[in-house]
Amino acid sequence: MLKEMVPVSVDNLVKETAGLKIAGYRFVTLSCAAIDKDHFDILYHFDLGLDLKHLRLTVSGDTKIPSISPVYFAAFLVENEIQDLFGIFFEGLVIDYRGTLFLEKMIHTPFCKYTVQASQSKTNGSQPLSGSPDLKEES
Amino acid sequence: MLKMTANILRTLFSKKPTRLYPIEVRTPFEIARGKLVNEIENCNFCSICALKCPSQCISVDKKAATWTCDPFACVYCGICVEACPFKCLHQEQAQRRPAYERQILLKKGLPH
Amino acid sequence: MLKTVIPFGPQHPVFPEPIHLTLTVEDEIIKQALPALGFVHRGLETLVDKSDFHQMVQVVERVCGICSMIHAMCYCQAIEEIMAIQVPQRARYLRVIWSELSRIHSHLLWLGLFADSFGFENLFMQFWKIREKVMDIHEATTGNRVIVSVNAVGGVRRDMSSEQLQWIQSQLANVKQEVARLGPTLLEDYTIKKRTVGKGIVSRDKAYELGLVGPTLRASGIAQDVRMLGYAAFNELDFEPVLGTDGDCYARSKVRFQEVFQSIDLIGQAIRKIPGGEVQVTVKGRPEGETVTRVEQPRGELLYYIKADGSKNLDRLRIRTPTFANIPALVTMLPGHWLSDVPVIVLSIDPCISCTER
Amino acid sequence: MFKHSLQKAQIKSPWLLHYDCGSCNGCDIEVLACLTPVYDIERIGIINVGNPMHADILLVTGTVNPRNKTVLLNLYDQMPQPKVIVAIGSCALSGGIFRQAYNVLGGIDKILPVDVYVPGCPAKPETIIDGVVMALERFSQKKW
Repeated sequence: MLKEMVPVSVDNLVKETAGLKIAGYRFVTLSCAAIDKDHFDILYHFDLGLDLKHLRLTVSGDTKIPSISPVYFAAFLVENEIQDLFGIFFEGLVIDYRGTLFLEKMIHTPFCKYTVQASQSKTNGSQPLSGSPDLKEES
Repeated sequence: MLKMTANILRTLFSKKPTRLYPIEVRTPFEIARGKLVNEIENCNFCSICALKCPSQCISVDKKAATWTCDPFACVYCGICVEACPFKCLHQEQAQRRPAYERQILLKKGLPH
Repeated sequence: MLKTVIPFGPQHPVFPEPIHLTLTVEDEIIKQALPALGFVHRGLETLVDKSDFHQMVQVVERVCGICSMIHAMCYCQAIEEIMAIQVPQRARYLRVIWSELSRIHSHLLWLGLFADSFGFENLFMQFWKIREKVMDIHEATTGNRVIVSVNAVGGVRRDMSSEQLQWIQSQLANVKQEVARLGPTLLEDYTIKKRTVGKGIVSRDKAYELGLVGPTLRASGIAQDVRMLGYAAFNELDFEPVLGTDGDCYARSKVRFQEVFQSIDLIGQAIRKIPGGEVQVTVKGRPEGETVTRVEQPRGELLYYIKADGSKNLDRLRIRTPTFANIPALVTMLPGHWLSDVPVIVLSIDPCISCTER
Repeated sequence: MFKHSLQKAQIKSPWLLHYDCGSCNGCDIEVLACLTPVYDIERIGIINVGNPMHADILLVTGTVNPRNKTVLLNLYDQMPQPKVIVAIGSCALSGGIFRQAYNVLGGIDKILPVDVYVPGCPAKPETIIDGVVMALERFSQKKW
């Protein structure tokens, strides 16, 4: 099934990705899947000459994950998407839409089927989701 | 624009590609997937079509012997036609015509 | 100089789809561009909870109407990989033929829209006129014009007779001739070059770093084509990725223009080599496991991540579409250009918003 | 008298506005195909415009979601009276295959009064032309 799967943790995630970038890997995308009520699997896919390499990060829902968008700029879009749809927050995003990339603020974490009912009343301790996307800095 | 001139002249003197639709109606292709029809006499109300339909637009009531389809939710995929064990469902070649009101297809057969 | 923020879209005459850009301009020169999405977001990935894995084929076909065949093919290949199904050889070849047909129709559609974006309406009409021939092939062989609905887990749902294959070949010879006639206009015309050469340049290194895909990447000179992986029957066909060098709008239109001929050639090869036999195998059991599948869409690399837990509904379906990967290019490409170049540059990545937002 | 001839002229040459409300592009390319040489609805006087203030007929494709609902309402409000709405494709009629997705509110008729329903997934250009012609009949009955 999935060859070359490397488990990573929140601490060494950015270091690993930076290493892959130096090794010449191309960023493909992130996939997120809910395992249970508050645990998520995040897969980072990278590509080198049509061979895929995956990093697997398993986190609980309230962990703030360091963003890899300072390393691979293209990751900002998909990290914003996961922030929107799963309610997992990323720290240090280059462009942060604050959960308004796809959705208005009314629906929260619709892709996590375990919490979609529960979170309609409470907001999972998240930041207020309002306003236009804010820009950190131009580089 | 000069490079286009040869093309423009060719188009000007060649046959018109336009299909004059309301005046001339093209014969549809043999396997064109169009309007869904149920020959209710052969229907056994087994509800396989209702289960297989990706759009969930068919509902079957075995007791009352009714077969209902929301033609406005049908996606013309032909899955139900292939799945039907009694071959009572088939698709016509022409598509459904536009309408002013919502429609619902309700067919009543004899209870088995 | 005064900074002005201009909203661009979502309803705009040039784009058939709602795309919204927030442009910060300084005296007609763009300083910053920020895309806003969500106008087409349906959340169809969550439909895996409601539809079983066979019904999802029809749902993923409707991620995008233009490349629906390829979406369904990618999904079916992923399920077949998880369930270890051997697809008949004839079905693999038929998949190649239909997917290349949809590539031709998508590229012709884009070439037309691109011509329209710089105001060359005659060229737009010409390309769309040729495209109708491909649509007729779709309708004659599958029954539908746009969303062809031929894929199923375990093969394809329609077969082609040898007369049909011959007819396709003669039709495509006709298409090839007519497209070739438009070549000099598209590639050598002074006015078109003026609008496209040097606009929206992405350098080779930048393109690789941003993770761009498809013709946008190949126009920058990187030979990355997922068809080289040899899925379906591509391992038995002979082709080379089309490359550009400059990475500007002109190079991107040239790559797509040449890919039309490449696809016609691939279909010709497939028709010559197609074996006989079955086109579909019956599927029993339920998928369990996870996999990542990639195919080459007209717009670039399409990735499906599927996680199945052995029930009739999948656990998670994730679709990464090519436009989603190409949007970061827009953010870096637009600054420094005139406001009036925005439609040309945005269209040059061939945006498909319904793909992006799903 | 003047009004009457104006109305007659408008029916002979209606102007269209097309808005993609979250469709899969299938119906949109079929609407565009109507404008191109093979179907060419300009031969019967129909012109596609980009400005809602110029338009008489609104063609809508796709499902409604909370974000594009406001855009659709804006466009509708900007169109001058009388106006007709033509919903194209299964998604616009009822939500189609996406009815159960979480970000789909349903068909266009939940938001705006739809005058003509054009079925199909995607609707064929022939059906779209039929739908527009039916919309014109409705258009001639509307009050000025």
